[in-house]
Amino acid sequence: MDIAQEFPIRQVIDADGQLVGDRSSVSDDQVKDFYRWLVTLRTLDQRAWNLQRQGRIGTYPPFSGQEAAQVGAVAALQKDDWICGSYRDWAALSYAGVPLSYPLLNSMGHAVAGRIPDEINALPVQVVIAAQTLHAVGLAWSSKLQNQGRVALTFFGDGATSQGDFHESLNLASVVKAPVVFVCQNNQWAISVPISRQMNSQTIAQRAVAYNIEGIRVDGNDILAVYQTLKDVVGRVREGQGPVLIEAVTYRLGAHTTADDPTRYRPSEEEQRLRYGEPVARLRRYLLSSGLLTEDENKQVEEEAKARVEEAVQAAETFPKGAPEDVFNHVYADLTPQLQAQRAEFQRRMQQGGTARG
Amino acid sequence: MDIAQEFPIRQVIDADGQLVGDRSSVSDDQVKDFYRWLVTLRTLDQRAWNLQRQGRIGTYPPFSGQEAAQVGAVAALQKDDWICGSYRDWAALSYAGVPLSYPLLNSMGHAVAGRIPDEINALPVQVVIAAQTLHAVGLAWSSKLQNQGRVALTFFGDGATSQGDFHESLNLASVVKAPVVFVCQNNQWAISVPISRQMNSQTIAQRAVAYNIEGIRVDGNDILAVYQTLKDVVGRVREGQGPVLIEAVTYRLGAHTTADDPTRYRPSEEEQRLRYGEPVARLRRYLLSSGLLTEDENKQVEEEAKARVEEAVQAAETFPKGAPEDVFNHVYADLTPQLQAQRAEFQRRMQQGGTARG
Amino acid sequence: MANLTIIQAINQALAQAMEQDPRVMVLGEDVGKNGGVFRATDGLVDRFGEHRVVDTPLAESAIVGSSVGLAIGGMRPVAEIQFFGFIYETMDQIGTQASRIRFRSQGRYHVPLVIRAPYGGGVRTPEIHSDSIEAFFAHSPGIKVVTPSTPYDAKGLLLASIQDPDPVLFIEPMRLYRAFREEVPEEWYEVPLGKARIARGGNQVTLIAWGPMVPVAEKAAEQAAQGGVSVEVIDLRTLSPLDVETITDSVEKTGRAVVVHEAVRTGGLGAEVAATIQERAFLSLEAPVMRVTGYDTPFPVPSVEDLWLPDTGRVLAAIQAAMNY
Amino acid sequence: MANLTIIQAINQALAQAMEQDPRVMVLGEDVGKNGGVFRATDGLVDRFGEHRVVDTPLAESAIVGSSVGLAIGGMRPVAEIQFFGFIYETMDQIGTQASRIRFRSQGRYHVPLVIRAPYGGGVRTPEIHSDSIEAFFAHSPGIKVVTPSTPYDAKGLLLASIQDPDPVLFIEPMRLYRAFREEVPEEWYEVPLGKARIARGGNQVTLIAWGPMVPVAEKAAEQAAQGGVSVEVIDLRTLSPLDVETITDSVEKTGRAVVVHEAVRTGGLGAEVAATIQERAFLSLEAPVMRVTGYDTPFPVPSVEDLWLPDTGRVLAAIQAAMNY
Ligand SMILES: Cc1ncc(C[n+]2csc(CCOP(=O)(O)OP(=O)(O)O)c2C)c(N)n1
Ligand SMILES: Cc1ncc(C[n+]2csc(CCOP(=O)(O)OP(=O)(O)O)c2C)c(N)n1
Ligand SMILES: [Mg+2]
Ligand SMILES: [Mg+2]
Repeated sequence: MDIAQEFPIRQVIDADGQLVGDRSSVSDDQVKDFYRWLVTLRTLDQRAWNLQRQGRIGTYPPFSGQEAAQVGAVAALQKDDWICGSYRDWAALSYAGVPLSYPLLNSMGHAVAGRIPDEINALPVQVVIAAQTLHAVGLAWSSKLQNQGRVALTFFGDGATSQGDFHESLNLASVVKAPVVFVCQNNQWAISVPISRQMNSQTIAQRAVAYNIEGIRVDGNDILAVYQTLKDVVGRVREGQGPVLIEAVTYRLGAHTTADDPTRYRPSEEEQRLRYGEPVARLRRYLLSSGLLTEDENKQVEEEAKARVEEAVQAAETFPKGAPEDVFNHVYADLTPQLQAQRAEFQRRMQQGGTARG
Repeated sequence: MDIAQEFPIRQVIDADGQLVGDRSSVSDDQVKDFYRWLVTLRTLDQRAWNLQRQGRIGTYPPFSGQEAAQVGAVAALQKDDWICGSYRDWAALSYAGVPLSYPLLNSMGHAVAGRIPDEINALPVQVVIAAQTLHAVGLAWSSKLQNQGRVALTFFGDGATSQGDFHESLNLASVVKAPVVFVCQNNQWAISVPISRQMNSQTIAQRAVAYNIEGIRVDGNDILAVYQTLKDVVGRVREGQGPVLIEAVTYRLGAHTTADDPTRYRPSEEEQRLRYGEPVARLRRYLLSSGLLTEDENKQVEEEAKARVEEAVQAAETFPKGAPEDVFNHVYADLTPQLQAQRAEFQRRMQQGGTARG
Repeated sequence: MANLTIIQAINQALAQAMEQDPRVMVLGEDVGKNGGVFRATDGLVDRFGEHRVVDTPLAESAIVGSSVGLAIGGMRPVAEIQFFGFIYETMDQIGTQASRIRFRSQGRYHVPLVIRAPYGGGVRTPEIHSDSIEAFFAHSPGIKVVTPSTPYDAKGLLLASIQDPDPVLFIEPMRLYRAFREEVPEEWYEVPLGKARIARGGNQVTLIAWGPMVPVAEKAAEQAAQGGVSVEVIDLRTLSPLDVETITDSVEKTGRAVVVHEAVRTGGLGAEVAATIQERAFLSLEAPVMRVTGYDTPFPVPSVEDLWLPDTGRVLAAIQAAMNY
Repeated sequence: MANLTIIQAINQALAQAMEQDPRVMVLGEDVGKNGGVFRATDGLVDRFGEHRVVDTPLAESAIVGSSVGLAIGGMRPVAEIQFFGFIYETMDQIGTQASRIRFRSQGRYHVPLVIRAPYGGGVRTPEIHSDSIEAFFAHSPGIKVVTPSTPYDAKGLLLASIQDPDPVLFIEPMRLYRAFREEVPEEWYEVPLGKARIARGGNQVTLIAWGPMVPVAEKAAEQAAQGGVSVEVIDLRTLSPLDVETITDSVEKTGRAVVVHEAVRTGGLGAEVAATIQERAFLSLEAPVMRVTGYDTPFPVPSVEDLWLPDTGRVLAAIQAAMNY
């Protein structure tokens, strides 16, 4: 079997910003809207990095380089579809409607960041690698059982494909024909482990063969390719064809998190080389060269992005701290006698100013 | 991709006992020796079933139908290769040299059944589905690291392929190029769950594609196909080509265990139909029709088998009971203070005749 | 009212829950046509169809993990783990997922999931099948742990567990499945979670047990009574959250306590019960809280298990030790 | 002798073990070029090569499960689980496999495997990363559980763990990794498993702690001393098997005990310690054994963790309560 031939990488706009595929199903306005989102999210991500460096937020996992994969996929969903992502998928959640302040609040250690606003059907970001893929199967299955017509889309990394839960998810989804779209953001690294060490296979898409489901490779830095592919796939999945595995080939432009130092393990040559085709620059090249956007308009987009991000920073930094005793309130629907007693003791301590740590 | 074409079922002797492939690498003596083993093991298995029905042993998991897959695979190994199987793989262990009394002792609840005799490199039978596949990867890897030239062969069922550990095994083995041979005995049932409900794929062999390793389907009821295929594979694995996944297509002729009642969930029509090609009858047909065995010789084989099995039953039934306090002795290399105290208390109880349960 | 065994009471509870609420579904290995290896789900697939009674692939993490999604998505899954010893495979999906979704999402989502599993010894199972590891889950916030010891409680506790908005681990004493029968009302009733049951009144020693050890405790109490010692037997029923009040009240009255469990001694739930009693009823205690438990070894092979498991003799010895302290 | 942090002491121990014994290998996620996310394995791949310092795929069950095979096959694997909270993924391979191979094979095989993992709070990690679930493993026969609180012990206990013929779970207090330095001998030495350390002498209250809570306990003891109360601090070092003798001896002397741990209270190892003390030293006890622990909730978000974790104030309050009982 010729894997490269079975699983070609779908592309609409190449790294140089040249249109190399069909984008007829995406309007100019939609493309420009995507661009505004990508610029905004990139701005947010870089700002978050700096805030961490200034000690204003805690550990932060940047998504720079992966905006197209996340936004393009979510754009293909309907409002009440489910999104189950991981710690790096704040671009997806933001595009879905979660306030831009949430990723910051998350890194500031605010519990509220786990409370996705009610109108958005997304799970809180997942820390345990691949665990969310099973939740997506269950959500999709529940939609099928209740005839809700909802699809569940789950994001996960290349590293996540090594986990047992990933395998169990795909197999179960295939068996019960759950309407799940599995979107792997193959950013080529799992912290310091390159994909070549994560697996001995050329692609992630080929894993679909094991489960007799469709597997597709798409250029994850090309938002039009991602969006169009997903649009088609989500439609078919919704109609009942069963789960699909998408491999969005992308690149983690920076560190794994603000606590990571990639110079320890990966050549900066690679970073330089792969940076060129990254999603924001690529789309900008396309828009400018095709005349859909002028340099002036671009400036404006960037200004607007900065302003939106500034608002988000403000919102996060002025966000009221949750009451510490909230920690007791969401363990069960009702406080157990133990938790009741413990909360009372805790509150007494707080009242006595018992906040000092020794 | 045409799965049936990519993964044809290899066969040497068909269900009717006709030679349909090449058996040039197997001598007549070897074929007859295989036959003697298959008959002996089948006799043992049926005897065990009856012993359980008579209340002389506890729960027993019959391997009838799977003798060819187990014996053929083990026959392809060298003496110091590793074998890591599950509860149903006593045919494999017996052929490897474990006394025929051990499967009986196991079902009689004797701890000794876990102590594989020193000269055989096999792990005790595994109860937790798919757990042994990871041990095989580690054993094979350790052989590679120590340049021992040993291969590890692991048996598991069709149901086991759904487990996360199965996936993690194949991926890790492929990445570190561990000399493992993964042998799935696809007996088409996992207790009451048919393979069609276990997975939505036509074959188990195709899962190899996910890991970029070789996947082979073989008729698991055809000992010559199994043996010749494994002989070739084990050789290549030993030389360093990396792991291989074998799907031995077979059939569980009887119940899952003596505690199971297959009439609850599978049509007896299926049992009837698939019984015809079972390994012992098939090989007998071949041997008789090709003149390698006369009816008289066959009788003698059967008599010898009965005698060997009778010896095994005797051995098991006269096997001395282990000292109950042995339960404390193999938890750690040395008794912890806790275990020392507990063993002493236990021994006091035993001395006081404290065996009655209330 | 019918005279039912525990397994029948469970089967009836499942059927009633599915009848009453279309969101309730059953999933697990062999729960469909086979009706479960112990027949807990016998007949359900015929009544409720393959979409609500689902034979899953052989993958416990998937059973629990997908159930988390099913529950969030509006279903009320009742997942079966074929034997409690295989729940190790699901520790992540239980410990970091099912039990933390409410917390992680600050109440936006919750997981009304019941995980059923047979447990305990006395049935001559192969290795692992008889493990008692309830202590892991009692140490895991966000999940409740429930275990019946009678047919009446089996039905009532299971219905309460299915109604509960949070994940409940419902472990069933294998050896009691068919050990005896009891009158069980046909109609729906719930035995509230979090409340222990005084299985027998007494005033000199408090005996605390659950699941498979309750009959052993009762028998020991019976024999102690013949020897003139009055023993109160508490069947915990819910292991998490513990009914500390019932335990404490009893020990304040009796002044002596013995905890009995099958699980290995070190770190078993008996330790928590003992620690709690000495915290709450220190001044009432005439003797240390005694523990009668499995030994600190893996569950042994069938030829040894009867000797390894706590029995009335060992419980009586502990009662005596407490009396003579 | 060099002045080392805990993380440096661990790194040195690993290097020495690998130098001395070619069977010792290190495997886990990011342990190679990256040297581990906390740098415990820094430099090892350069010295010992990619075959002995192995970046595995992202699959914890595979890390432990293949290590079981490696160990049986003659290697001495030291596996790293990146954070203790991810060990849930390996509960089956630890609980039913690594820890039972000796038992299952009746001594034919054994598993000399060390599983290292950073644990505990105070470092503002995301969810799950700070979990303290040592109690699960202390309740699992066949594996030992070890945790250092000082650089000297870190090296000596790790070397002893690597030498041990049985599986050892070696959990490392994240927040102490670089908290302070101590003289650590260059040469090989072992701190024996199963022996607690009297971190500070005293005769009115026994304070029992381990890992990250040892400095908190010491500080509380210091402050109590200023208030005129003499506190003995025991650093357990090995959590399984427990050094019951050292604990009992101390409490028989002091008559009061307080256990401190980060793990959630219910079913934590503190329960076992308390249960054991009241069994062994009942008549010496002037007050119930007190527990100062994490609350019965999941480990909270960073903005709350300092308030949630036991601190000197809470420990002091317990000491006072024990004194005033
Ligand atoms: C079960 C589990 N193991 C380990 C970790 C620690 N960890 C966090 S991110 C990460 C790498 C993930 O790589 P990948 O799946 O490719 O996602 P990416 O970070 O590249 O988005 C690891 C090992 C974890 N969070 N969960
Ligand atoms: C982890 C785990 N889950 C469940 C079981 C209970 N169980 C024992 S055998 C079996 C079916 C196994 O099917 P398969 O892998 O096809 O092997 P076979 O029995 O057909 O040889 C199940 C579910 C188990 N032993 N281990
Ligand atoms: Mg990645
Ligand atoms: Mg099978």
